[in-house]
Amino acid sequence: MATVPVLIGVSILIFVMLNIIPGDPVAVMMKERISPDVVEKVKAQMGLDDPLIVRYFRFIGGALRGDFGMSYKLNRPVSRLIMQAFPNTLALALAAALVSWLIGIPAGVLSALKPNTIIDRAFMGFSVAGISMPIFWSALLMQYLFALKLGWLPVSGFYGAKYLLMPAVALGWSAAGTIARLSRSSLLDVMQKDYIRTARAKGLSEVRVVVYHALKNALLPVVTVMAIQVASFLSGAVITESVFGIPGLGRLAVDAIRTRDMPLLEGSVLFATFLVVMGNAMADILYSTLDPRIRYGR
Amino acid sequence: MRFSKWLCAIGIAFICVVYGAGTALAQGGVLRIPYLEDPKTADCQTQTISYLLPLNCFDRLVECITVGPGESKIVPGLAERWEISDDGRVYTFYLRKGVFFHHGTELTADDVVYTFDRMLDPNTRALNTDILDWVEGARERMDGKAIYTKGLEALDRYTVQITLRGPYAPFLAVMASPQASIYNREFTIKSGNRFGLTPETTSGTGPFVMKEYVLNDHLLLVANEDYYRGRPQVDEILVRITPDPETLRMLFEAGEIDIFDCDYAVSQIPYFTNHPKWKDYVASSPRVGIYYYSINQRIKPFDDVRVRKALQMAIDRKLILDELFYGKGHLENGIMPRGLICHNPDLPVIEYDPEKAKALLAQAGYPDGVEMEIAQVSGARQWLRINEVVQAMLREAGFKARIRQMDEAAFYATRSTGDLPSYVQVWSADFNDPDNFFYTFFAPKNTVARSFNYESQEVFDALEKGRSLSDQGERCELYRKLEQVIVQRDAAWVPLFSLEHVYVLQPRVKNFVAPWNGWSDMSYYGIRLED
Amino acid sequence: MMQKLISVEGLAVRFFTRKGTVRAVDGVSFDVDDGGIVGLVGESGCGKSATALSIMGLLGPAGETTSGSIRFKGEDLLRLSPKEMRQIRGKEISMVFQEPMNALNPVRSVGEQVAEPLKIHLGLSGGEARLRAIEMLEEVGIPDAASRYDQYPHQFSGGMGQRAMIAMALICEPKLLIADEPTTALDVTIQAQIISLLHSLRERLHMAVLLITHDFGVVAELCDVVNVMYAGVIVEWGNVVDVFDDPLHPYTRGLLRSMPRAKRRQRKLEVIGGAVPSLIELPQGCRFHPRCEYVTKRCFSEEPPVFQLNDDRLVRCWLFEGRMKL
Amino acid sequence: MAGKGRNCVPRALRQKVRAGLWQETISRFGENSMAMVGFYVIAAVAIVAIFAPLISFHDPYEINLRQRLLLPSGAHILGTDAFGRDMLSRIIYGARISLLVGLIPSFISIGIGSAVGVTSGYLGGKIDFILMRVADIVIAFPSLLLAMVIMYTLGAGLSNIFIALSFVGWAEAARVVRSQVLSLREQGFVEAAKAMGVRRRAIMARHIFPNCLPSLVVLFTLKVPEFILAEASLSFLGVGAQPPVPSWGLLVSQGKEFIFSAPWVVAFPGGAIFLVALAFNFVGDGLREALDPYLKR
Repeated sequence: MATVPVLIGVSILIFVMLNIIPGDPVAVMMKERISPDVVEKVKAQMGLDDPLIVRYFRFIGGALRGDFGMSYKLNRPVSRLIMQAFPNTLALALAAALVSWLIGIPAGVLSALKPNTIIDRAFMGFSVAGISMPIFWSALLMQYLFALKLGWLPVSGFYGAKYLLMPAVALGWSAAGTIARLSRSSLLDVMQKDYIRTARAKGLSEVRVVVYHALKNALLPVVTVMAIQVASFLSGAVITESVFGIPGLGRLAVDAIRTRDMPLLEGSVLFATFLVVMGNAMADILYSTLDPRIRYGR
Repeated sequence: MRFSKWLCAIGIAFICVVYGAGTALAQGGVLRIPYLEDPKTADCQTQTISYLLPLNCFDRLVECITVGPGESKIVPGLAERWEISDDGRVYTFYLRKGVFFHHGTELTADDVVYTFDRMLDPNTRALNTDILDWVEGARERMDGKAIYTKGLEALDRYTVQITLRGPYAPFLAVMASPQASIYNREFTIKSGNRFGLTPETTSGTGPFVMKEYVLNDHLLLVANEDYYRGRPQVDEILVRITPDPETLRMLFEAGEIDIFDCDYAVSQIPYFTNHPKWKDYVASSPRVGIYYYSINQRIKPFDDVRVRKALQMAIDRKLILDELFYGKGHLENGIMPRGLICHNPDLPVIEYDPEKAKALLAQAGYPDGVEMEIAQVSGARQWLRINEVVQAMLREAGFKARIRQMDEAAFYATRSTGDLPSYVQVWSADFNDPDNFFYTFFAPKNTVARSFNYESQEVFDALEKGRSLSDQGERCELYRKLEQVIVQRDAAWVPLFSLEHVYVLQPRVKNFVAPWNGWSDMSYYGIRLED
Repeated sequence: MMQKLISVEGLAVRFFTRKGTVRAVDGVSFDVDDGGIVGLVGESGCGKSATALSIMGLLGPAGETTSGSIRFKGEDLLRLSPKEMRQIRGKEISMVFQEPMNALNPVRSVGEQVAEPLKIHLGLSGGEARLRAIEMLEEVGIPDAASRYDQYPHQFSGGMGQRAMIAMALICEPKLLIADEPTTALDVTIQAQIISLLHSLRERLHMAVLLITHDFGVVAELCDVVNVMYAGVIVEWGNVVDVFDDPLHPYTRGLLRSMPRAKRRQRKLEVIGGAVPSLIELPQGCRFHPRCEYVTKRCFSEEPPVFQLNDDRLVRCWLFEGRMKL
Repeated sequence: MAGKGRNCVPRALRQKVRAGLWQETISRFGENSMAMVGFYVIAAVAIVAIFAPLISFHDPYEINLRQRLLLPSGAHILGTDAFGRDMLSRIIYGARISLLVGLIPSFISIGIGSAVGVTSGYLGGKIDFILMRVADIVIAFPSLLLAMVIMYTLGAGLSNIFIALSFVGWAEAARVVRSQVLSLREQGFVEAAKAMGVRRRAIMARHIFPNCLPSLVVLFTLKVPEFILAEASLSFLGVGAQPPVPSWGLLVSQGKEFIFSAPWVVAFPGGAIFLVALAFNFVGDGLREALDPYLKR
């Protein structure tokens, strides 16, 4: 992915769309207590009356210097808002990724080792179930069961590891199916390879064959997906963050759309996009460190 | 194995982040309050949405307190007494001595002058300048033509005098509204544009001091030991921000928060009132607020009074009140709801009569009915619920209504240009005066900005007159007449009902008094916790 | 007379596929003597590899050895538990595969893979195994073995890869090496090197070799005895020299004629017409009859039995009915 | 002569392969019990959706405030919702909406995606670069946010959901197709067609695109549940289908308020989404497996 054109494209896309959408950041700030005089005055003071192009270049000019401006509504510097929200989203994303790997990889591996058996169906079924539920629904059910009925976990909030468990499962499970599918088909593939036969011909136990000879090969493509997946969790955890009250990037971005908060939306989406791009780059790096064929060139 | 090293690294990073992310929450004398949307700032001049922080961290010159269900009274606040000149233009407030801001300096008259001047200063970008519109020189100050406000003057260290450009009867009530909270000059200037955003840059005189503020997560307020009315009963208030109402509900059921506002789940009132665990802990109070449907006279055929009258008659308000709100409220036939001074209980009742509505439509030239739109903020279920039912009712009376959901920003933007079709809303009193209702909806610019487009010089004149009268009886007379003109004669507004505000409390919460006007935000000064 | 190291009797292997049951090996018997080199020759798809995999117990989930016995040092391999079988694989019997590049794990270093059998079979520590593996790599002719130990398969050439495979197979000094087309994927010059390497290693380690190939040339250079296999059965067995000089079975003749020879100047390389039959639906009668030049009426209906011509010559063809010496 | 021969053989071969492809795929698919269960579930839901007016006893839009939140009973098998509307009828009619929400955007996005992918992959050069950068932008943009922004721009409503989801979904299909085209481009039959002087557009449409079909079929099947869930998420955020339209996503997000007092109001539509999404996922996985040999070619 060419980073710069993509980021510029995204920034233009947001800008154009925000200007097509009907809506007024000051009006929505005031909601019911709106006063027409005040709206006019404040908009003029905020420079919202300037032509589109002027506003875009004002924004981009600042962004290039690392200054995304002030959020209209929150009246705080966008960069600080993002840096405050980012660690929370990162924690959620990593935890969710961990969950999706913990569910997806073993499920995929076990399924691949016993293809077309009950074990295969059960494990794949369980991981695919996660991508078959709306997150807010599974979250609601989990909150009801584990927080309210059983009292094992807190309902929501973000004050430590146990608070992270349910959101991580809700989000991670929703991605486990993809990981499981990929691990399964990848491992099935690898198990057909000649070198697996070689390994068996050496008299290795099946466990050693799988663990030492098959898994690393099979998980290489999974690793690539994993890095991209973390990046997409970072940007896509909108609903999980809302339901579990996590002050993260997703909520920031959604609020920004709702309130037509251009600087904040540009800032948060560009940041998220940047993460996705970095996720891709990370995946490449990871892949090449893990795969000697690429590491040492051909 | 390099691969497992990677996994290890990720795992460790994850654990670090998790433990670093927050501190454990203290329990004890902590009142735990849920909040759906972050208040954004404690500075009530620059926001119009949340009164939580102004009501708990700041004080006003005078306070409007709840003296009974839905009843209020204006009492001394930071001003221990005040005088109003005979012509109703000059207000002199005598400040209490020895009131200190949280950061330690004493409140003086200069702070009051500064506070209101700051509001009018265009650089503040204040959103609540309306309340000071009547102060002499306010407009010049707002337009940047003056660098001070002529009508604001500190006579001495503890006396402040506010001069209005004409008599404005509701002014005292306005001074009790949260927007009129008093700031400290020195501290506020020093905090600059970060005032109200962090604990370090927030200082008022109120019963609670802001101690922690994590945006979109929580706020921690601690008791102000030196509060001039005495230390509050609880040690701390923890405000937990949770944007999902069901999550909030579960937090309450799991005992993690103390007060549940049934506005978040109106449908659950019977559940709570019948539940053995909660039924004894349901508090409710009337709310000085009115639910209404707007009518946009710019949109045909609503320029025809017969069509508007038909619309008034086409909604079975009783059924909605009984079924959707479990009868917890009263039908209203005017603009001034129960609890507002000058409320008129003897207004003619608007009867539900779909047949008559049809006849009226036919009379107006629409025998086959009328197409219309009902706008609402998308996903706002309290409105959706009413709209879906009303949509079905209107169909019986010949109105083919389509519900148009718009997101908030589009909704308010469209409304402010006067182009929004009918919508249902509630207006709760900011201060106990009819002006807060009539002027808001029917003043020349406001009637456009709220998409009524009810252009009646008669009404405009009466509104101005009402503001300047000082005799309460005379004012009430005027507003009651005006109400009849608007609702009964011109059918410019469809009154629905006023509702009770229902709260459910954890058993440990004592001394809970629902605020007179039915706001969700309230001062928690008087609440006590028993464990 | 040398002792029999492994004796395969009436071996039958089936693969169960979507299209039907493949009778890949259909009653094969042969022996390998201690220290001997036996060739198993035939076109691809005739069941050679299935025979080898059956011996190794590596047929995979779709394949099954349905009857017969494989006696190795007097023990029937088919009756061993998976665990016992694992102790034989790589230690007593090793196998070298066709394409070294595919048969080596691309993400593990070559040295690790070579040393692995030492660790699991002989319980050597990492350091010991490494030293031993480097020695072995040197022995198979990999220059600078110590530094190449840590290289990955893609850094090896095909020939070097095959040497490494051989090193890996022989590192525990097995009694039997099964070499499945060990030279097919390699250049001609490299082929020769590998063949001579196998030759010399066999001498030194005194092991037996079962060489599976479609290339009579390789057989001629390496083997003592040859089995010609066609469509799941052995059609001719004999001393390499005898078979070469006087091929009996029409299939063997066809194979030999299709082989380029340096010795005599050949006018034209011939090919055997037709293709190996589907092992799912075998032809009635003799399996070779649809392609046979000498086909008789009998060949259509009756499957020929094995005719023994002399002590060390067997053939499965009706042509030799009369010449039976038994 | 050579040209003629080269052209004839691969074409015949190719068609043979394709005729066998679907037959064999169906038979492999039939052996996968999970996939078959999924298939039957989808078929049943589709039938219910098509014959909704014949099946449901009640008008799904009829409000009856006197019969709110009734427990499941003989009269209302799945109970009634907060407006006294029959839940079963709403779920039955909702099946129509939800299937459409799944199928139409999948169809459009894959249609656009494969057009872009084939063009981009086959033509290469500047066009490829530009199209792929556009796809990058769409992929890098957080998808739910993108859908939200589009919904806000266009306004709420079912047809706008189709547009928004299609817009979000096409880029992935484009990438999948492009990478396949890149490898197909080098293959014999394409070379042969080129040598024969077949026009570029015809090569793309008749020779390259059909070979991408197996992976597109799988992608399609897996996109359907994704979009059904996406609609639910949009409804949760308040920009999904318009009430009173009974889309399942809307039913769940409106019903979740009643999880304590009337759990059936949220459980049944949520279960319906789960079941159908799971069914599509199983079918997709089953297809992927059945098509495996063709996907890997």
